[in-house]
Amino acid sequence: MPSLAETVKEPEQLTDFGPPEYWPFLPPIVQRNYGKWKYHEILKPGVMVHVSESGEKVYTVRCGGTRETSTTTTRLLADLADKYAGGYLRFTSRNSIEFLLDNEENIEPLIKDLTDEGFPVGGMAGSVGNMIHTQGWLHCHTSAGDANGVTKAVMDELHKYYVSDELPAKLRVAFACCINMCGSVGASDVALIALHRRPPKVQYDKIRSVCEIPGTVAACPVDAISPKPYNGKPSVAVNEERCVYCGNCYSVCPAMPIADPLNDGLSLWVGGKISNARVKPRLASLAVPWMPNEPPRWPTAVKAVMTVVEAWRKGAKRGERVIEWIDRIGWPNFFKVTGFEFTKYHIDDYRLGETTMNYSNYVRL
Amino acid sequence: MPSLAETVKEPEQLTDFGPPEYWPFLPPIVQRNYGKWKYHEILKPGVMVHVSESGEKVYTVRCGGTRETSTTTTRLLADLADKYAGGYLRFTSRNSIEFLLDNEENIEPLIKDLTDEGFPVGGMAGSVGNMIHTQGWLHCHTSAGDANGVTKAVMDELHKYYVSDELPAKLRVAFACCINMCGSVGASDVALIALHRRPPKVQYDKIRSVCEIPGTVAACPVDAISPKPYNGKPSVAVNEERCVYCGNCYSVCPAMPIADPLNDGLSLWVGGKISNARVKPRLASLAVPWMPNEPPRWPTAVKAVMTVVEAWRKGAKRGERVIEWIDRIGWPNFFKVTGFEFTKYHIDDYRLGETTMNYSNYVRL
Amino acid sequence: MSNETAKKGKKWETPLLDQLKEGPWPSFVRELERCATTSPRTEDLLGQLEQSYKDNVNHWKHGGMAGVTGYGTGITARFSAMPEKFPGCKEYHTVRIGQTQGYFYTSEVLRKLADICDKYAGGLFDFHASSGDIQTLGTRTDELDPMFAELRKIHFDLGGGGSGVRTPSACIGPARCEWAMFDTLRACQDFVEHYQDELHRPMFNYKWKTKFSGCPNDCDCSGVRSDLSFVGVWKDNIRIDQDAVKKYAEKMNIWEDVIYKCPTKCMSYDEKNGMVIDDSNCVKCMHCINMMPKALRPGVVRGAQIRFGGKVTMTVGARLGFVLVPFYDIEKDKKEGYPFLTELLDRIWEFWDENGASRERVGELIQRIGIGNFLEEIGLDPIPEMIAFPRQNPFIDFEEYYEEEGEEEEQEE
Amino acid sequence: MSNETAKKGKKWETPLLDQLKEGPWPSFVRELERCATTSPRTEDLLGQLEQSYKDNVNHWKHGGMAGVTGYGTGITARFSAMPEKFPGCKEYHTVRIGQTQGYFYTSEVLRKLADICDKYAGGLFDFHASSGDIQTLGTRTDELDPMFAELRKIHFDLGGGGSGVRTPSACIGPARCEWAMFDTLRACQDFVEHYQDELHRPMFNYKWKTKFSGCPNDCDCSGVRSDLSFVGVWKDNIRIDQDAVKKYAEKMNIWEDVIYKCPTKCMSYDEKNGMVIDDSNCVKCMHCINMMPKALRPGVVRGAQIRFGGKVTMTVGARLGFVLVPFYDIEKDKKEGYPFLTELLDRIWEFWDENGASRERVGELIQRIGIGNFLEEIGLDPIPEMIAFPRQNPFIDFEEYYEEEGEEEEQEE
Ligand code: SRM
Ligand code: SRM
Ligand code: SRM
Ligand code: SRM
Ligand code: SF4
Ligand code: SF4
Ligand code: SF4
Ligand code: SF4
Ligand code: SF4
Ligand code: SF4
Ligand code: SF4
Ligand code: SF4
Repeated sequence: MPSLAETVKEPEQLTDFGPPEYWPFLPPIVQRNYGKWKYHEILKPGVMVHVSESGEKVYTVRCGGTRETSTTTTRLLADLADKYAGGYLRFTSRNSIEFLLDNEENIEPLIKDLTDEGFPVGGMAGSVGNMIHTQGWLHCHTSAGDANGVTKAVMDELHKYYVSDELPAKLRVAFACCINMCGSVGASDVALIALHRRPPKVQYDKIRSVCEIPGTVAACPVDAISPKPYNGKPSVAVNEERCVYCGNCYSVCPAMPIADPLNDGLSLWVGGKISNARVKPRLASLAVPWMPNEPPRWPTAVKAVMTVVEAWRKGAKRGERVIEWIDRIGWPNFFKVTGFEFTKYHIDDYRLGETTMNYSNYVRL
Repeated sequence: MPSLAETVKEPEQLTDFGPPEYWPFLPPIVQRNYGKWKYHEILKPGVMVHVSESGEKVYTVRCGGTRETSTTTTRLLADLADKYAGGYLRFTSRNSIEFLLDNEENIEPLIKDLTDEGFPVGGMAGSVGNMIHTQGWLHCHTSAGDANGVTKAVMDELHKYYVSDELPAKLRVAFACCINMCGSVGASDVALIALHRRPPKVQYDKIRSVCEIPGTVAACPVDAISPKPYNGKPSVAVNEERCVYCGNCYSVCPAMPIADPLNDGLSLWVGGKISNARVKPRLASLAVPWMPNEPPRWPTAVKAVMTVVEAWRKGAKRGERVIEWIDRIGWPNFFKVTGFEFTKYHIDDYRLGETTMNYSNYVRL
Repeated sequence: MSNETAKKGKKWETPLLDQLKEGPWPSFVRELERCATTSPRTEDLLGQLEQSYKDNVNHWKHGGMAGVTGYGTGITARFSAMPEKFPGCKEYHTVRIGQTQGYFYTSEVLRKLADICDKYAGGLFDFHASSGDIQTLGTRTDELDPMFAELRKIHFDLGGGGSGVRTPSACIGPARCEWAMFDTLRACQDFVEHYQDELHRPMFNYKWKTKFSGCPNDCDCSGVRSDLSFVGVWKDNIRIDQDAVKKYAEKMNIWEDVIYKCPTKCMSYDEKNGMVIDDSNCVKCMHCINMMPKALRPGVVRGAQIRFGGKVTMTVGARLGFVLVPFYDIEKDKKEGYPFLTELLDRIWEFWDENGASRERVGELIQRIGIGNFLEEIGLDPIPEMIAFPRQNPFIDFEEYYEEEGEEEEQEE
Repeated sequence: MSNETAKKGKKWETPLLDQLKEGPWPSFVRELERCATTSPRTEDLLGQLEQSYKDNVNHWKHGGMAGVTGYGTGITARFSAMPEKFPGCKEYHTVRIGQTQGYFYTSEVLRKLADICDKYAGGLFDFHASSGDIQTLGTRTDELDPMFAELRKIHFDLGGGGSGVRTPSACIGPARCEWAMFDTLRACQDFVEHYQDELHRPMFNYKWKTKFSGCPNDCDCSGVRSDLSFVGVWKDNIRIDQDAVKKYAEKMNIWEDVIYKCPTKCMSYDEKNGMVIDDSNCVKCMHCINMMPKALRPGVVRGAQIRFGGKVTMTVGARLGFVLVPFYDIEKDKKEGYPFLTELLDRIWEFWDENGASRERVGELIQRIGIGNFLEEIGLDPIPEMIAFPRQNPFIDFEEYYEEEGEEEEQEE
């Protein structure tokens, strides 16, 4: 391992020097075989080997963690990297942690240490990846639910599918704490999204001083906000019939708070897909419009997630992602096997809604 | 055959008695086997047999004609019905003519007589059906081209595919003389639609007396019309940048004429489908945005139709309708093999246009 | 009256139209000429059409009014924009005559219609116009009532028009097709008889079209060209004649021609098991049955699917019909006098009447105000069969929210 | 400064959060507690979070400002709404630190980062935040400049934020993946170095995200989560090792698992001919290659596809990226200093600047004004690869029409 001094030098510019050059952070075996990989094989849950055209092999051990990582844990991971992986490690695009080993014999001891420290090893091939999530109540002012708590509760149930490799296909689960969707939820196999469902309450006394009225009016996607003086001063009125609780007005204007303990809740979405394999990328569709926020473990939402996962696991053919399974059995059957109620809210009535109807005689009877 | 007196009695009500009961018009063999047909077989171009569960067989001979039919020709068809089909005949939903024979031996003599009178026999299975068309210059005030003339010119070329059975699948061709599309063109395999492409000219002197201004303004799908006084009297102005030449303003207001000898022309559309077989019903897509009106035989438009038909005939696999062929080879190849130019006009920029983009990495390179 | 005597010489030179007498397909110009020999007005029509061929533009006036006494529809009034030059076209109206279901005629009735068309019109028919009507072309305003009196004698009534129920139509159905899952001709006839008033005295916001096809092949184009579409469908299993399947297997590649093309891939075939269909996943597309009519037949529990909201271009763009009722037991409803259908239509029309704008087809309206709201109003449950997939955006218009007791006080804390 | 000494006893009872320490998955509550032992502010964060768990609502104030001198972005300012009760959270800002490409680190640099995070923040990281940055949580406004000075020493710069270029990210690419069709890490690094100013001093209408995936498996989610997506792709034929195919054939059903699932059904397999692929119809979906990595390999003529306009919900609904450039020879462009890419972006950004509204992502803008017009402005030809199918409606906005000479006079005849 190169010393820190070698890898990162203090930049010459005071600002705008950009992230450190990545090359020195690549393990030497990666540097030697960069761009020369020939094929890979999954050896067992959480372990794979990549074989280079040069004949060299690199073994990857992957484990799950919490994305919110303490410095203590960071140092612990660093120690494991030193012990088994020449001082290198990486994170995946879904917040798992990977150790790249040039020595096959380090696999089992590393797995043992990781397991002892509580890190589940797995998350490859027919398994669930680590759950992508956002900030939630921990840090975000617009959140309609907590991210870390829901994620933990869901992953406790999905743990068994992370450490094994028995799902029909890859499973991507995600959480977003408001419809800004800071992450992958819009195209996840299964996603929970926290929603408001009560119109914002205009703070008439405050709005004039802290918000720009025309900008606030313009922020509403459904024209539910109109300028309306209050006690002779400029303010706005919200048409409650029209409001779809998106919170965009609050994003631009703090005097339109929308968070509400009784009405903020979680919605469930299914069938998103990012890869191009077999079928085109797709956005996820609504499965359950609203479930209550139930800290600390959100049992209703967790159960809903597991209902989908188990129905898919049992019903899907090998290799079928969630959306491929649903497309094969049809949405009516999806609602039948999951027991979720189909409501008018499932029928898209937004801008492009009419493109989502069944314009054919295709029905399973 | 029952006498006319038996089949149609003068109705008791003076109005609103509805169309005559159809039963007496059904040939006796049809009456006997109504709802009992078991299967059918295409025997040769334009001839098929339907076999009943009773064992009876009815032979259908189909021929093409002009939808605009003179009384002379009507009587001629009546004579043939008497001679070969017990005095019965029917028309198809695409304006072909069918004789239902209970006697197999009448098939060939009937075909001979039809052929002698200039009626092409065919139009079944892997052939082109009769072309559906509208009124055109013959009768409609909103027409942007002639229907009968274009149809005749196209069908002269397609005649060979009507009297044979060698196309990859059914081929449905249609014509509409304006975008009101009185007929099947929106979902045809190949369609020609006459279009305007010049904004309406407001007849300022006339508009106030013959049109309702607010209704005229509201008729425009792209908000190109606004109220604007002319010489102090109510009138409207047209935003030429916005106008998409749809003619809807003219439909509601005669003082907005839009027909224009230089700018009215024909557009070509492909890939519509009505049946549910294999793939869902689909609307046709734009292939050529504009070709000149070229009476009497519209060579450019006819050639464009034949370009598609021949490319499909050569490129399609057995059983592939036009859209299935295009879906398999991809739209880029469709434009390549037909030589049609792809322009910005092909990219949908209307209401739901954004749903028509390629949201994937699927490209043939 | 139009029983004028034919002129000897040709009144109009038609060098352009003459070129449309060439070629193998039957020529409409010949048809017009045939009419012209006995009908001077159609002779003028030929002249005016030739004029259009020269000028690249039609020569008709915009709209105009004409009708049969007692009817609000059925006539398309048409006045020439060049009446001096072509006096025969001055009034050249179209009469829409309701066709027989399935377009079946006897030679005798056709001759009778031809006589009327010669006497009161330009000797020219449309067999048939695009909604299904027989049309005659070339009647003058003052001939309309007498012409109708003649039509009435042979029990032919006027077709639809304007903002009302239009002439419905049906595929040939059980008359000659083994796949008719309900009696399309009877259903269409019952429908048109029931809605005579809505057909002949328009009172809707815009037109309403209805078409009946006996199976999902949709030979009557109902799913793409009508506001209300009936398409026959079965509920139980496809009936398989395994011996016949074997015979097909000898002449075609069952996997390539049939099975791979099944939209839900719910079939399989091998010599041992023969054809196996997972009917629970069959979406009734008809393909396999179309390919092997002797071996595969639709099931026997039959009804119709109701698709809804189809229409063409103006002004929001064309729409196909979407599934409103996945399985409608039309035979049962018929026996009881169609209570389900008529009540459904009452509710839909009431809703359209109350909420629709002028010249807004019902499909445009419900999309504008939301399918969910529409369903609530007409008393149908939202079901996933109606959609291709559930919404992909979170802009959900929940109708209610929870309130804490006495919370109003805090509101402006 | 945050190197406070740890409190002995527990400052806040957290009975609700404690329940999230149960269960097999690692617990973020334990992580927070680990931080809390050395960081009083994170101890208060625990307390405030417990409060949210009780109240069912977050306790942060709306927005607020804080930053590093010289930068317009990189910090998410966050102020507690209950600063009296939880003084440690009064200012609890997030620092976005640009990650290394591919998220590769040495243990040493991680320890150094940890030291800084303990000293100037709440001891809490996000590895990684959703756009790709490392985030530290819990810095106070007055600590931002000193913290940056420390980060600067180990060459870590701030990430993006606000209405500008956001921190781009890349899949692991050639570092460990056999399918990387271009050098994702290098491309991403070059990109972020080139656009430092656009990253750190926002001047756009709204955010701009860029992601790089080495192949259409899109492990970096570029097609669904970035305005500008690069996805590696090949142009020539899939390389087939027929012997290896045979071996796969022994353990899997090639027809069922591979061939039937090819989206264009352009493959076939039998023992005699082995695997045959009609590459002219291959849409590079990766499926067959994914299934048989030892037997099938992408071709060798490689580049990237540029997809464009992806983004999430607000306010028109989420959009995926569509194909803007079907094949971009990125290696060649790189060699020349990226003239194609940088000029393209200049034109796009100029266009966005001139035509876009505030908080309007570029994908929303171009849809609003029409893709065709957009393409004209940025100098790309419209090509059918960009669309799923051509328009199905006739509302074509032709840009010009023919005029007869001297026709103006007739206009109002
Ligand atoms: C490490 C990582 C890239 C990185 O830069 O960090 C990665 C690595 C690999 N991906 Fe991936 N993918 C990674 C995120 C993704 C994502 C993005 C995401 O999940 O957010 C996707 C898109 C998911 C989607 O479609 O919704 C993704 C879709 C794929 C696919 C396509 C799967 C499919 O059939 O739809 C493959 C191919 C396969 O697995 O057969 C694939 C294949 C692979 C291979 C086999 C590539 C290789 O030869 O090295 C790697 C190991 C796969 C495995 O985990 O089973 N990778 N892969 C990411 C690991 C995330 C994690 O911790 O779980
Ligand atoms: C006579 C007619 C019904 C009528 O009430 O008049 C009819 C009759 C039959 N149709 Fe049809 N179809 C008729 C219009 C249609 C239409 C509507 C149209 O063309 O405007 C369609 C939808 C076309 C489309 O999808 O765009 C139609 C789509 C079908 C199909 C599905 C074809 C497909 O694979 O997409 C079949 C099945 C088949 O042919 O295998 C079918 C099959 C049949 C069968 C075999 C049904 C039967 O067993 O009797 C009949 C003879 C077929 C033939 O002509 O090859 N018929 N058929 C119509 C003849 C029109 C004509 O003159 O050409
Ligand atoms: C005669 C006929 C065409 C033909 O040659 O066969 C016809 C002729 C006219 N149609 Fe039509 N339509 C005819 C079937 C159709 C069809 C096809 C169908 O019914 O299956 C359609 C498309 C289906 C639909 O309605 O969605 C059709 C869609 C229109 C429209 C557009 C309606 C819309 O909602 O966008 C108009 C415009 C209007 O109503 O103002 C229209 C308007 C007209 C008018 C009345 C012109 C006008 O601006 O008022 C045409 C009179 C022509 C003339 O002078 O003879 N016609 N019209 C068809 C009716 C005869 C019949 O009763 O059988
Ligand atoms: C930190 C991070 C979430 C996380 O926990 O990882 C984040 C956090 C916030 N995002 Fe985000 N976004 C983050 C990645 C994303 C992503 C994912 C991505 O970049 O791939 C998206 C969806 C992709 C996209 O942009 O289309 C995303 C879409 C939004 C939006 C909606 C943007 C839109 O066009 O609709 C907002 C709303 C806004 O900008 O006003 C938003 C706004 C915010 C704000 C700044 C809240 C606000 O109202 O201003 C959040 C601050 C949270 C906090 O207090 O800590 N964030 N945000 C991610 C950025 C860290 C990083 O630099 O790596
Ligand atoms: S999803 Fe919403 S609440 Fe969650 S971090 Fe992003 S902006 Fe904040
Ligand atoms: S929450 Fe959204 S829909 Fe409701 S008023 Fe605010 S911006 Fe409009
Ligand atoms: S398509 Fe247009 S021009 Fe032709 S008949 Fe119908 S309304 Fe008239
Ligand atoms: S032709 Fe159509 S787009 Fe043009 S002004 Fe008239 S209604 Fe509007
Ligand atoms: S729609 Fe079906 S039932 Fe009717 S004629 Fe066509 S194939 Fe037969
Ligand atoms: S009818 Fe269509 S969906 Fe049903 S089994 Fe046959 S091919 Fe498949
Ligand atoms: S996107 Fe492709 S190249 Fe990049 S890691 Fe995933 S599979 Fe490999
Ligand atoms: S990459 Fe995809 S499209 Fe190409 S041959 Fe393989 S499966 Fe078919």
